[in-house]
Amino acid sequence: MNHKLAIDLPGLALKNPVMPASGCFGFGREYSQYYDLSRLGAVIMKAATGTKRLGNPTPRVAETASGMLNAIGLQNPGVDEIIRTEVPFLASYDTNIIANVAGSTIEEYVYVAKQFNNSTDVDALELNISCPNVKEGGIQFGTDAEMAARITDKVKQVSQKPVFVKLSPNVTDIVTMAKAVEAAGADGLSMINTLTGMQIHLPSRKPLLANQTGGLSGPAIKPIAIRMIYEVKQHVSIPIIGMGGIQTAEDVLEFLLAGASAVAVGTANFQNPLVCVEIIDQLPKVLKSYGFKSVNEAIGKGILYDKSNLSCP
Amino acid sequence: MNHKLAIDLPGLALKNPVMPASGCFGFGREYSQYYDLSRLGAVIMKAATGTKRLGNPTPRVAETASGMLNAIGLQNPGVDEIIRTEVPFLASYDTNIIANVAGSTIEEYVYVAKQFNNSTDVDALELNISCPNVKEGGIQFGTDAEMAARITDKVKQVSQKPVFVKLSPNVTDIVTMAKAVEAAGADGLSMINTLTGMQIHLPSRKPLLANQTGGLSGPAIKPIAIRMIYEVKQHVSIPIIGMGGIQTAEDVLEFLLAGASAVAVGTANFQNPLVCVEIIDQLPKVLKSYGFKSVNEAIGKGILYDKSNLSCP
Amino acid sequence: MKKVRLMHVSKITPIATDTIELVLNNAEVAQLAIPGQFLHIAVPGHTLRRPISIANVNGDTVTILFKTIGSGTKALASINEGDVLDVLGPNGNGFPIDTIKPSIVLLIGGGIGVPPLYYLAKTLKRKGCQVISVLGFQTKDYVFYEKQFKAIGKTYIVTDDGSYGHKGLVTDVLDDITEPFETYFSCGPLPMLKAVRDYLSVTPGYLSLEERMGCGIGACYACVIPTNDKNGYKKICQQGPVFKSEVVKL
Amino acid sequence: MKKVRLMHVSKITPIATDTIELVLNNAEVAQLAIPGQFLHIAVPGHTLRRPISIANVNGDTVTILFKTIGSGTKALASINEGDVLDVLGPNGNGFPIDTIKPSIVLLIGGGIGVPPLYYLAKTLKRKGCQVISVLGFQTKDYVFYEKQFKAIGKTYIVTDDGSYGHKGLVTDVLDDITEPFETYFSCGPLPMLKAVRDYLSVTPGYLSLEERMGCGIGACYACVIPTNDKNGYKKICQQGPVFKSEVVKL
Ligand SMILES: Cc1cc2nc3c(=O)[nH]c(=O)nc-3n(C[C@H](O)[C@H](O)[C@H](O)COP(=O)(O)OP(=O)(O)OC[C@H]3O[C@@H](n4cnc5c(N)ncnc54)[C@H](O)[C@@H]3O)c2cc1C
Ligand SMILES: Cc1cc2nc3c(=O)[nH]c(=O)nc-3n(C[C@H](O)[C@H](O)[C@H](O)COP(=O)(O)OP(=O)(O)OC[C@H]3O[C@@H](n4cnc5c(N)ncnc54)[C@H](O)[C@@H]3O)c2cc1C
Ligand SMILES: Cc1cc2nc3c(=O)[nH]c(=O)nc-3n(C[C@H](O)[C@H](O)[C@H](O)COP(=O)(O)O)c2cc1C
Ligand SMILES: Cc1cc2nc3c(=O)[nH]c(=O)nc-3n(C[C@H](O)[C@H](O)[C@H](O)COP(=O)(O)O)c2cc1C
Ligand code: FES
Ligand code: FES
Repeated sequence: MNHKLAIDLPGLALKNPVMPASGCFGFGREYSQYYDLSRLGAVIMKAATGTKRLGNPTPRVAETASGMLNAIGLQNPGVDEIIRTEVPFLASYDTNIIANVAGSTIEEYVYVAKQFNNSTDVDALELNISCPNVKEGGIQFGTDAEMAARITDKVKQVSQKPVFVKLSPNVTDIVTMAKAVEAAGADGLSMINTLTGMQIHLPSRKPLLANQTGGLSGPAIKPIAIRMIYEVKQHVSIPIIGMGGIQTAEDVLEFLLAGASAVAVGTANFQNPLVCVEIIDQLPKVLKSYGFKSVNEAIGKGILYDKSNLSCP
Repeated sequence: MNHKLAIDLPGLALKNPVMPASGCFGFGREYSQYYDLSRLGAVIMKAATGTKRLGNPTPRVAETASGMLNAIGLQNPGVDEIIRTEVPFLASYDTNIIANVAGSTIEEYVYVAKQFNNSTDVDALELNISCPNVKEGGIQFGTDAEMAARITDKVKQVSQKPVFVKLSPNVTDIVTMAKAVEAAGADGLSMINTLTGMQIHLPSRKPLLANQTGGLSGPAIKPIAIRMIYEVKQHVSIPIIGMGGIQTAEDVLEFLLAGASAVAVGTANFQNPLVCVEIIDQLPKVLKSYGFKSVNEAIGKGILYDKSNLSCP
Repeated sequence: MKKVRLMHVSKITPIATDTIELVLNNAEVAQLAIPGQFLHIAVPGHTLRRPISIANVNGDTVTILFKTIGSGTKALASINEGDVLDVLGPNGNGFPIDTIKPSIVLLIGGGIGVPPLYYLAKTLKRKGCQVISVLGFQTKDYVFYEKQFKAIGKTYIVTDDGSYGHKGLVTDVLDDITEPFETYFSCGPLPMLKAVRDYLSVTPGYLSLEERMGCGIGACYACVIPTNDKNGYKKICQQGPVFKSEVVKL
Repeated sequence: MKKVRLMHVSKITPIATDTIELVLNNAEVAQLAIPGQFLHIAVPGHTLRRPISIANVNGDTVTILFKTIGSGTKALASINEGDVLDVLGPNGNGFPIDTIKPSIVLLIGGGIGVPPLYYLAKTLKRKGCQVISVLGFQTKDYVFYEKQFKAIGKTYIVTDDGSYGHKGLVTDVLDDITEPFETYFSCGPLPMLKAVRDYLSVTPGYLSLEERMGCGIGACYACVIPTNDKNGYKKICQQGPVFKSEVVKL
């Protein structure tokens, strides 16, 4: 193990800060055919809901400039089936397992969290309050500070596992959201989820995604992710798992400098199934070439607490 | 004049729906060396404030994946100087002049609007309540519905010219913002302005822009612009000038289908100074190839008012 | 372990309007490929890979055919011989050739659904099947691989406008086929697949489906198709693109 | 009317570590170019153009030199002879060669600030000036155009680490220059320009500045530099990149 890369998050001793992002890696089976999942700091599983969901009609993805839209709609076999068949598979690897918790009602979130809490193989929860593709519940939880705090609190009550709340970038004020869930007991933050976008298919004159709107991810959104992490880091003391457009070890360093303590890689897996391990392999060299001895040393180092140079005459 | 391309907006009889976006075209002088500005539907001038501003420290721009960040900081010679030296220059062309109105206080906005109202050469105002680079005023006006309505109302009181309110995408609920300014008397909307983003410069470990954050523009944000226009169009009856990442005549058609009545082109001018006229030249062919007889016919045609297919099981 | 594979472009041939044939070199891919599988091809400057069917295998080379319809296939059309493509694959489950006994089989292809049927036709013929093909194209200018299919067996060409071969839809010529085929295989646009399935409702058949893809390997759930089994869906990239006709809800 | 211009890449030469020389063909650009002006070059896959100085003009060709420091210049480094570059330019105001009388002049360049000084040196020599050059580089491996400058006049090479020529900063050798130069011209990194200006505070001088650019033609106000005049700023792309040393606030 490369100690330079190791990083401790609440409940998680990560051998390196790199994990695949929720929904972009299924439950790991497919990518396990490309490399040994034990290489990863952690795996964040695809969102789980209380019962099986079939998701949205297709088309569910579209390509955009330096990004993509998705509207999968939380398709998953349900938390109990995931615990029965998927968690044991991932547990056979020497990595951490983070369960992404979703639902349409607070009760559903609490149920899913409770079930994962009973699974000894799950190391932490990622509370997905921000899925823009869930019409009833998710979108409101993720864009209203009070609701976000409430659901965080309820989930914390049933979970001994650390809870990372995944924030939506589709808000006016990300700092308020972050502070609200921190005050409600969140052990960490995950940010950012996708930005709501749309593409219109010219020949059919209709939104290309059957769901009309979808979540924008990929390098296109990286500047927004960096900005939000940078802002939030200055106002909360819980650690941040950063994500949004990461493709290279240099990108990882940018997220660390902005204030993330670990990172998740989503869309880039579709371009290069080996991207996570390639980043892990490159990271020591990149840290060194920019003068850092470890991941830990780089966290938040990009933040200028002195803002005296900010003028707008 | 190509009647297929003509479109009437409040106070503006546009020969075509294409105009350069505010801040990306200065006051037209530089681009007038590349083509005859009379080709344009209109020119939206760079933001004007009550008095001269020197803007932010440099660096002011950065490149991002399929986009760019800018933090110019509203540098401009002040409304009176603009009316004295820039408006007459633009007035020598056969095009419409839209003045972009900015400020840090409501009083400043009102002053600028009043001055432009007295200039017979200015055809309409674009109320820039959304500049994310102005710390004190802009950002709050643009992200708070009540403030946005108030400033719209005040400006309408002093302006006989039609007022297009330029909305910020950095909000949780764009529809509420749009409805608020419509109710306050806006004659039209301009959307979207830039999304707030940031880039960190690895060698210096600091935000690359001296202003730390900047506005993200270019193709990266197009899906967000399309989504917001699509949503807003279903809830307001005033026309929308659409912008955000437009590079081609096909992009223009996508904005029309989403609900825009005209479009502005920003960042793309930097890549290709001729982009506006090239789009205007291509537009008739593109409209035709997708089965439209005119710009007018395409507006809002991408909107599915029937949402029965939206399920999330 | 699976790999990201590099394939050298050894030959580029425009073979019909907007249709390009690429011969790619990679011995491993050639050895693994089964008719009906696809390559998930990285296109420079594009976020998502593009799925393209394997149209033929010859020694160490794999042939693909694609139609330039959007920015990805246009970019792909501008590569040069000697360039290298970054691909995942062969991906998906192909046609169930191992289960097919020597018999009369019917292949029905439409447009850019024709390519995978060529490698299938070759393979089935080698297995002792009598192959009858019905190939539909928009117009005469879009027709390709006619000779190749005719070398394998009886082949009907159909064009939408009758500018070449029979006029109409592929289903219009099915009545003319008097041979007692036992199985059919079809690939093409969704409306065609539906029509074929309804027309040949009593014959065992296999359909190869298309859907917009993200990962192309089964991880992202972009490419699902509703199914009649208890699971309720299948992933086209992983469990398809070929399905028994009665399994999927079109 | 100004135009977007296409320039054929007729020769590519790596001339020092990470440093590439391109010879570009376009008679119009060659005819218009003044020392100190730049080309604003479109780089495929990049939102913003890259400003690169004109380093030389020969008949119908224009030479540029650039250092591969980031993704744009790396992409530019991978073009091939025969390719075409899409450029705006010549942009900006160059050095005020028309106002310079035959006299002794000093040129001070640092790193990638050296290229524009070469075309300037050639032009001033042709005007009858005696040209003395001080050129600073990181190390020996980064040195370029030494011969070319020496062919024009006395030339001092300085490297940061002393691996070639004098060791130290360009300002360290200025005392060695005994010739009574009347004007200086400098281009290089900002700290160097400041040092040079302070060192030569009594000599009339011209500085060529760099700043991150958007439009490159004066429309976006990205590239301003504070000035001591009443306007308070100037745009480097349009009113520069060359300024009289006392005008700009560094
Ligand atoms: C299993 C499979 C096999 C295929 N085999 C072939 C083949 O052999 N030859 C061929 O020409 N085409 C084939 N296609 C269709 C081919 O993938 C699309 O034509 C191609 O992706 C279009 O890309 P584009 O960038 O030109 O179009 P754009 O419309 O610009 O593409 C935008 C996005 O939509 C996706 N997309 C567009 N059309 C389709 C489509 N019909 N199916 C799936 N995704 C689509 C693209 O992959 C891309 O992600 C196959 C598709 C699948 C799923
Ligand atoms: C008037 C002028 C003349 C120049 N002449 C030369 C020359 O002759 N040879 C040469 O090698 N370089 C020259 N430069 C610097 C050159 O423009 C940058 O090195 C180049 O843009 C870096 O691009 P990149 O994509 O490799 O770097 P990145 O850092 O990846 O670029 C990101 C963005 O920052 C901008 N940028 C980065 N560094 C600079 C810089 N120093 N100045 C301005 N913009 C920068 C880029 O243009 C791009 O927009 C000149 C700059 C200016 C302003
Ligand atoms: C196809 C797809 C599916 C996703 N599904 C989920 C999900 O189930 N739960 C979740 O919290 N985030 C989900 N996301 C968001 C990602 O986890 C991540 O936050 C986002 O994509 C930004 O990272 P990226 O730019 O690296 O992809 C999904 C993203 C994509 C592209
Ligand atoms: C360099 C730059 C300066 C801008 N200045 C202004 C401005 O002064 N006023 C304003 O309302 N919008 C300003 N904008 C926003 C644009 O008008 C436009 O809304 C935005 O860039 C999205 O369009 P685009 O993607 O085509 O650039 C500026 C954008 C850029 C890139
Ligand atoms: S494309 Fe990702 S599951 Fe099929
Ligand atoms: S780069 Fe736009 S004004 Fe100089």
